[in-house]
Amino acid sequence: MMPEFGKYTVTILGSWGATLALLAGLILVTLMRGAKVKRALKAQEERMKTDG
Amino acid sequence: MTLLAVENLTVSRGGLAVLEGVSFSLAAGHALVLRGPNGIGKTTLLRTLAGLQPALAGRISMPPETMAYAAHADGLKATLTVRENLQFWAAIYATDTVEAALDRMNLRALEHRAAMSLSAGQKRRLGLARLLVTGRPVWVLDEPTVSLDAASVALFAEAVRAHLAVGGAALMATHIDLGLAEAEVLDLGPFKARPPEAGGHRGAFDHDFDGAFL
Amino acid sequence: MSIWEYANPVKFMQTSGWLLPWVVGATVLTLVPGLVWGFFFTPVAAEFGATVKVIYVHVPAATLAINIWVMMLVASLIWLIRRHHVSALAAKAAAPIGMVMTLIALITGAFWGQPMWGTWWEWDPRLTSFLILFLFYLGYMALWEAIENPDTAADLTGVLCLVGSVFAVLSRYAAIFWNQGLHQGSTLSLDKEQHIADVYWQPLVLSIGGFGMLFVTLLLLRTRTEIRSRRLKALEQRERMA
Amino acid sequence: MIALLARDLRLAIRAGGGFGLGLAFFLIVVTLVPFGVGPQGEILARIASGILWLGALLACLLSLDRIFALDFEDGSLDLLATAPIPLEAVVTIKALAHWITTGLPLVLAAPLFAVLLHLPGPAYLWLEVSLLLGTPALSVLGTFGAALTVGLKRGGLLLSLLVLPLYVPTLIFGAELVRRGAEGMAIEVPLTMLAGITAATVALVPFASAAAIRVNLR
Repeated sequence: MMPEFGKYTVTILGSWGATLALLAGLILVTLMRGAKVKRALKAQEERMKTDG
Repeated sequence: MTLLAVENLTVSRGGLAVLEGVSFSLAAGHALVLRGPNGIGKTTLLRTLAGLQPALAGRISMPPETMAYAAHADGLKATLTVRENLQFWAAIYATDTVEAALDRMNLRALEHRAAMSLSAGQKRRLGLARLLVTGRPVWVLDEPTVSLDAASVALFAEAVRAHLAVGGAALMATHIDLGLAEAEVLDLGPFKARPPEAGGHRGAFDHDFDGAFL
Repeated sequence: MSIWEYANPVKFMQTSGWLLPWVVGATVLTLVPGLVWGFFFTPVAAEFGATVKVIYVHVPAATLAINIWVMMLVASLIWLIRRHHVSALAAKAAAPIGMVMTLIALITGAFWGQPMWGTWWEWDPRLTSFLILFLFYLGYMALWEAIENPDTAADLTGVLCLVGSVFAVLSRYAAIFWNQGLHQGSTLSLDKEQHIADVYWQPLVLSIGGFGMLFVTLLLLRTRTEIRSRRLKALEQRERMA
Repeated sequence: MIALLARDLRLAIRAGGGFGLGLAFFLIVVTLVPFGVGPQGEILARIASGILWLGALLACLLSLDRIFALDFEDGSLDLLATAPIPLEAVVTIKALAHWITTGLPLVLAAPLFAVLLHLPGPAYLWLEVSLLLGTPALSVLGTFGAALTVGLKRGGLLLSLLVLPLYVPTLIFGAELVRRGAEGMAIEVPLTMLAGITAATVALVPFASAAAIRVNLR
């Protein structure tokens, strides 16, 4: 199934690999920070509600 | 003659209202002392009056070019002499009163000293002399007597009195005694902004959130 | 019903929350086929050999890198003129995506340059411009991080974005002038669109669309996070004041 | 406004290092380059114009964070912002004072340093022209960066990160003007571009700087 790249294997796999890794990293960071902020905001709102 | 009138002013620090509904007026020959504990928003109010930050609500009416503002820091250049410091501000305000200011503030003997070699009291006198050379009638002073000893405070009070006597006015924020018995006092405590829950002003960002957040 | 209604954070949170699953779906439905098509099912070009497969990541990333900056410029202008917080936060949210896209364009460009020019890096005007754009992204993000007060940060980064945009364009022309004649015709991007046969062009369009949808998804997610973070800051501040 | 300029220049002289420090830094850069690339005259002659421009640019960068920082700390900036002169004029004067204390000495000293780098004869004229036309833009853009970072602790590094990309067009056209001038090639394009960028920068960027100061004082 894997296409044949000949002498360009490094070029193609390298650029695709780097791209996918960077995109995955960006998505991961986005989701993790999103979850963290969401949790923190919820905790803060709960606290302010109970405090008055 | 009213030099400065403030109506229903709301001022904010860091996007959050700190004082609201502040109203007062200041006439020529009068002094007004703003009192309140640290953090109540005295500095914020004065900076708003000086035009350094926008007011959230309310009105400030004042004829143009009437106010001279002095912050905690005197804005003096340590390496310039007393005279050079004053000459600079006189040039900026296009006035010609350096000599008079030196005499009035009793700085004649120090005029060629560098500002860095002055004592705290002398520096404050130089700061007041700076206000004199601006030629502006309304002095807005933030903690003018901080770090001054009793004698210097008395000297300060005298300088303010002299300014009032020639038709000036002074608005001062402080939490210590200024030795100006005749000055009116406005306690800022009652103007502390209500929290948004109690119907107080909400910050520009909070304003967009109605009630609970999602 | 005005478009500015969506500048209200609550309205934005509601709408974006409703929109998000659809946008994610659209991203998966364009990005995955686009990339799979480009990677597995495109023939080897006579001129470039198999390296033609790089364009399916390189070109979309490069296109986005520029367009995200333009979007940030528009968002900054809206903030500076109309004071809509969501706009400023969207610009903030977009910057890291733009930076990553620029980085992808640079890295894939280097991988492609290696067999084409025999070197990993060439001071080609286009590559140079992207390097400068990368620096602009870094500076913009660093300024956001450095300033405590969110409204001050929004104002200052907005002004920086404005001035930076002018100088980014100037740098682009300066770089072209600076290195003209040395590598003429050796650029690798969309200039050759018209020469690219449909068999390469169709998956490329799909990839660009996929990257674009990915940007929209990430932008929505990140803007929602920034709004929450801004709200959190406001609440903490209010608590301190009380 | 002349008073402001006079004050800033006087402060720079009294504080010491105002004029000298940038020049000394420039000299050090020029001295270190041959250690890095080797003493061969023909190599140095080829890169001289670039090194001189880069050295000028870095020397200029060195003193940027002081443009507003001192006035901010001692409260003068608040007072200047409430004074009856427009803040746009204040930042322009500040940039001018920075140029006189940093840019102008570099322009004057550059031919001396060029000797150290074997700059070819015909290039001297163009070196002077390019620096004279280009360094004002460096000061004005630096003032913008300083205005953005005025309230920040540890703003120095950030300032460099913000300002250096803005310097790219000026650097490219400035160095290119010297190189082309030295080789007797056509110089109209870099000359007009350099002058145009400086003119537009001096005319427009002060508005952005003043806006940034206002935001930072708020």
